[in-house]
Amino acid sequence: MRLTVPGRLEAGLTAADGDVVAVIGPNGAGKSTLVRALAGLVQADGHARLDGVNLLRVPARDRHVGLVFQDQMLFPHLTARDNVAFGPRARGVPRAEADAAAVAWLDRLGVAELAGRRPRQLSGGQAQRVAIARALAADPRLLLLDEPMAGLDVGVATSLRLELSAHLAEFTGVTLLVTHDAIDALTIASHVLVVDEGRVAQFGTPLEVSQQPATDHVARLVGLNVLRRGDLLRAFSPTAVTVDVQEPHGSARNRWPGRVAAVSPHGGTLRLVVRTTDGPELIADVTPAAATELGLTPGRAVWLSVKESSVRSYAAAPA
Amino acid sequence: MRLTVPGRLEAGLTAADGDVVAVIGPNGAGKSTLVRALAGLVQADGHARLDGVNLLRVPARDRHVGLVFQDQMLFPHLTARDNVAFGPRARGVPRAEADAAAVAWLDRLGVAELAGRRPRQLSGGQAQRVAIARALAADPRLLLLDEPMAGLDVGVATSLRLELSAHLAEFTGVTLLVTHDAIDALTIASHVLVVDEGRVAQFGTPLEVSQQPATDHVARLVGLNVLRRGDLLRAFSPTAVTVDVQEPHGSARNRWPGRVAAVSPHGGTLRLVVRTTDGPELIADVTPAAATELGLTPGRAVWLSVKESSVRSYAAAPA
Amino acid sequence: MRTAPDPLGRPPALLLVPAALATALLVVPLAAMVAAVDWPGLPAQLRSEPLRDALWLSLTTSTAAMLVCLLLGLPLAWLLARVDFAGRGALRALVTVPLVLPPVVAGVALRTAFGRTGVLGAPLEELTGFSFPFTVWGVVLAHVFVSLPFVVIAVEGALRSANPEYDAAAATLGASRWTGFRRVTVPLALPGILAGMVLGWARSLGEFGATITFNGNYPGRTQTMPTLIYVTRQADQDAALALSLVMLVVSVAILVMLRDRWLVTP
Amino acid sequence: MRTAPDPLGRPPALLLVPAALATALLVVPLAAMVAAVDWPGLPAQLRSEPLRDALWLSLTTSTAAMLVCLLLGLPLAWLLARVDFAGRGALRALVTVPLVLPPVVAGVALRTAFGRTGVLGAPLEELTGFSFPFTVWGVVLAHVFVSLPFVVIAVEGALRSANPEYDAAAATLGASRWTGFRRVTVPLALPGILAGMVLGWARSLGEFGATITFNGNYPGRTQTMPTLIYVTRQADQDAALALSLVMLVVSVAILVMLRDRWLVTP
Repeated sequence: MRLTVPGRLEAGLTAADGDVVAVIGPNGAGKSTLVRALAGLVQADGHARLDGVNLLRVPARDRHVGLVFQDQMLFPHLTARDNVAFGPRARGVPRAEADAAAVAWLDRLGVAELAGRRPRQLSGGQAQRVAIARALAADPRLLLLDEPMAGLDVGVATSLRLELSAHLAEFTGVTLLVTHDAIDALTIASHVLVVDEGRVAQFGTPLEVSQQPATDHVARLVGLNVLRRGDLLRAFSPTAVTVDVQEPHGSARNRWPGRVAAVSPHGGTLRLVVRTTDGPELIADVTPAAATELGLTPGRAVWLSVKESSVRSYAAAPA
Repeated sequence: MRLTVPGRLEAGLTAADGDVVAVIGPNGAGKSTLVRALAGLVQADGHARLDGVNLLRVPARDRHVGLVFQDQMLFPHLTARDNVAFGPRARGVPRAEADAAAVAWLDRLGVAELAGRRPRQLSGGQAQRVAIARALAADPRLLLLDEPMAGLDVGVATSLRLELSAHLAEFTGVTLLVTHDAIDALTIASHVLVVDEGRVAQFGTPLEVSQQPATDHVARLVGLNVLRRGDLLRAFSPTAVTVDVQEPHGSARNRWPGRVAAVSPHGGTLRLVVRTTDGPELIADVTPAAATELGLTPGRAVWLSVKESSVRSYAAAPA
Repeated sequence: MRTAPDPLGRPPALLLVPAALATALLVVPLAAMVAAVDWPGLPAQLRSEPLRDALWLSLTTSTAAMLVCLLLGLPLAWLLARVDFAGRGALRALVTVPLVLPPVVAGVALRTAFGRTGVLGAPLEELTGFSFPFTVWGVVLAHVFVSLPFVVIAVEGALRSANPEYDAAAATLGASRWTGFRRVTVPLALPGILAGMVLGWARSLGEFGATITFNGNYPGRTQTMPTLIYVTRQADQDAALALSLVMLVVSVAILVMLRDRWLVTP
Repeated sequence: MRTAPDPLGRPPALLLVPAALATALLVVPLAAMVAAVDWPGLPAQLRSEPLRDALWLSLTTSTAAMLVCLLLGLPLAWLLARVDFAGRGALRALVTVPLVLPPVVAGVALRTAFGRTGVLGAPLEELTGFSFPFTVWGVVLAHVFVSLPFVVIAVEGALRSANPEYDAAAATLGASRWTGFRRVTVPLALPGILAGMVLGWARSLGEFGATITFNGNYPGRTQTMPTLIYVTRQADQDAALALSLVMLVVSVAILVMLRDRWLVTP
């Protein structure tokens, strides 16, 4: 699949039936554009072949692409059942049959008892379940989820994530899951597509992407420092960073002067965000004891260093 | 100070000149209501004594309270200078004098060269600096900042945080800083006010609040597990939690069965979110090696345990 | 909160005084009119044949005009609100011209088009023997011409304020544009569509200039309420007041129907 | 994107056909009117004294009415948009009654209030010797009564769409309500306020029913353009067409002025 939305996005990727591709990247990187182009709501050039048919030549209504919108977009004047039955009925399924199918889908998503409610009577998590049921009931071959967990409470998101993961495992088509949350990308997806500035920055398994992040954004998401040196990217963990208040004399060849920008608790340690004099912002984890001893408060001038043995180097992924 | 906004907020706190009070709490807890009540934009009962005057009896325009809005609310038809000069001019300062004062304030905030620009020509961080200058130029005795870092890029927020911390240290009045970010609360503030469901859940120094969080929300913010047992709260770090796939036979008396809800990288470790069978959601940090060995993927049934010696018990703060 | 003092301070007299004057200017004439009505004689006036004829004509022609406006105006409003095509701005401009056109000019325009010697009127009469002017159908035509732009603009606004993402959702679920229009777009915009229809009806009911210019003033055929009031205002003031009172009551009733859109403080 | 096929599919004929009919119904009469104008004779028509008198009267009275509407209407609109007081809904209802009231009824109401024997008109004449009906001032009064609700509703909408948080920001900076109104509220809503004034001006210019009912039809004093068109439509069709053309040109010019609010596709 390769598609271009002029001025906004250029992307290529391949996925097999059953794959769940997480799409991550900063705001405005083109994640939603990708989804909307595949759904047929935005014009795109190129080709997106699905079962031998080029989707991009087919109008939205005939694509058989299920789209779960970020804010659900459940029809507010229809009950949950009628929302889910909308897809089958639009394709000519008789009313009774469509209603039965809708209730069955609501049941699979665990919200059958809410069939008679209207969207405004549903909580965020319930509405998202109905929205997923509505997309699946239309029998899509490609399922697109646009930040399905956004705007939900943490607890609700967590249980929805669990269920979604189970449903996607059953789903036989290809799934694209847009998310801004590393947890989604790394726990649900079989592949991760990193989009940045309208291009694909990285495409690989969750493990590859989390261990060798190609962009700053992903590095932050998975909690690593990443620096570029020529064509190489060099990643190291914040726990591997040593913090000194004077220039260190040790063997560490990677050292940066800078100032503490922020301090926050991070598990049992304190996480420093240090703005280095030369440019990049680095994160370093120190023990509370060390922080007190060195007086590491915001504004403090420090030296960071990291041993070469703690740095993983890898080729920057071609865009 | 004690004030009540019927149906929305009930709060009491005391602060001395020079104090910076961070106000944290979940969305909808009443943080913004507190700020707006003090600024005079929402009616409130009670009293808020400042320099011996009860603010709540004075109309908004005479309170001498500076408010930095979440989305800045810079007057879009005025230049940055005219925005900052608005306060002095509204109080009758002659135009030339007000303009000079405005430029001086913009200079202190490091944006003097933008004096002639209109708000739409400013970046988020620049606009927020102008908004802070505008609030300070009106010579407030109480400064209210409503999520001043919200909506800014991480890098911009970090440098603004540094500067803001310096300016607040110079400011002689009382500052209330509403934030949803633990970093702000713990690095800038001298006191932290935790608001939950329209009431004060905790009031103390950043250290007290981060070590003995009284609410789940704060516990999550600082990365601790907190459980309530009668009148006691019991906090423990996620690193102190042991994860087993079978019921443990060790000495740990605190044990919970549950299922892994999510796994995410967290510094050098993996952070599990476990939904326990009995109810609370707990977080546990494990090494990547252990995670692989035990097969800790979402949905996996696990036992969590924590040694009593790792648990800090303290009295639940009275609301 | 309603009775609490305004947190931003008392409104200044510089604004309160003109606002009070404006209110007085709008309210006093209506109050004076209601006071001037000959209440004891009112029942007899209301039973008079000219009034009943004119009222019946006004109600039927306005209702017919409203239905035509819905039938033609809703699709046009939908086209303007939901379909992206070259010349959309020009089409909206054309549609809104009659909105600011003086009604008398509208009457003249209708006459040149549908009059007995008009561009369309002449062939129409030759073919069918039927012509619009000075008939009930002419009244309906004048009402439609004057009300249609109101209905289109109001309904377009209603359609625009319904999120087009719902249409997109319907399309991804396999709905054709017609299905989406019928099952999603119209139901979601229904309150606004109804309000637009009521507005159009009210506009028709009060229409005077285009109707009298196009159709003259024939009792029982083209004499609507406004025309009758105009004719009787000099000769029989009591009758004119009685007729005006009826129209005022209807206007207030319309406002009550539209109150959810205009009168409720958001 | 504009010329690309619509991603949701082609609009169905069931909607396109009525939309086309609606457009034709609105456009054909105007086109017919423009075509019927006696172009060679037009310059002479435009130089005729009655036309120049009526046009001048229409322009001056409409402009005067617009200024009065601004002076009285802006404070009232502000009150409705920005101040929370008991009875706000009722006040807005009162203000909007003349919006749906037939203009002829408005004329009758003005007559009972400001006529020579009216509630206010009689004492006014006794004290000053001045009375409104059948004078230029009567025309202005009729225009104001009919246009003021339009201006108030349009300006209130403009004020509402400007974020009231800016007023709150001004208050926290020490501004009184008057300062906030002058330096923040009005500048922010200025485009909408101007559009409301243009709308009110157009409404005044086309006003026929209330003016003729209240003021009759005296050339040079109360004979505005619509009245003149009405009077000449039978006797001198060419003159009526020439006059109508002038009004059509003015209407189109007004639309061009308002294009940013109505004609641009958002």
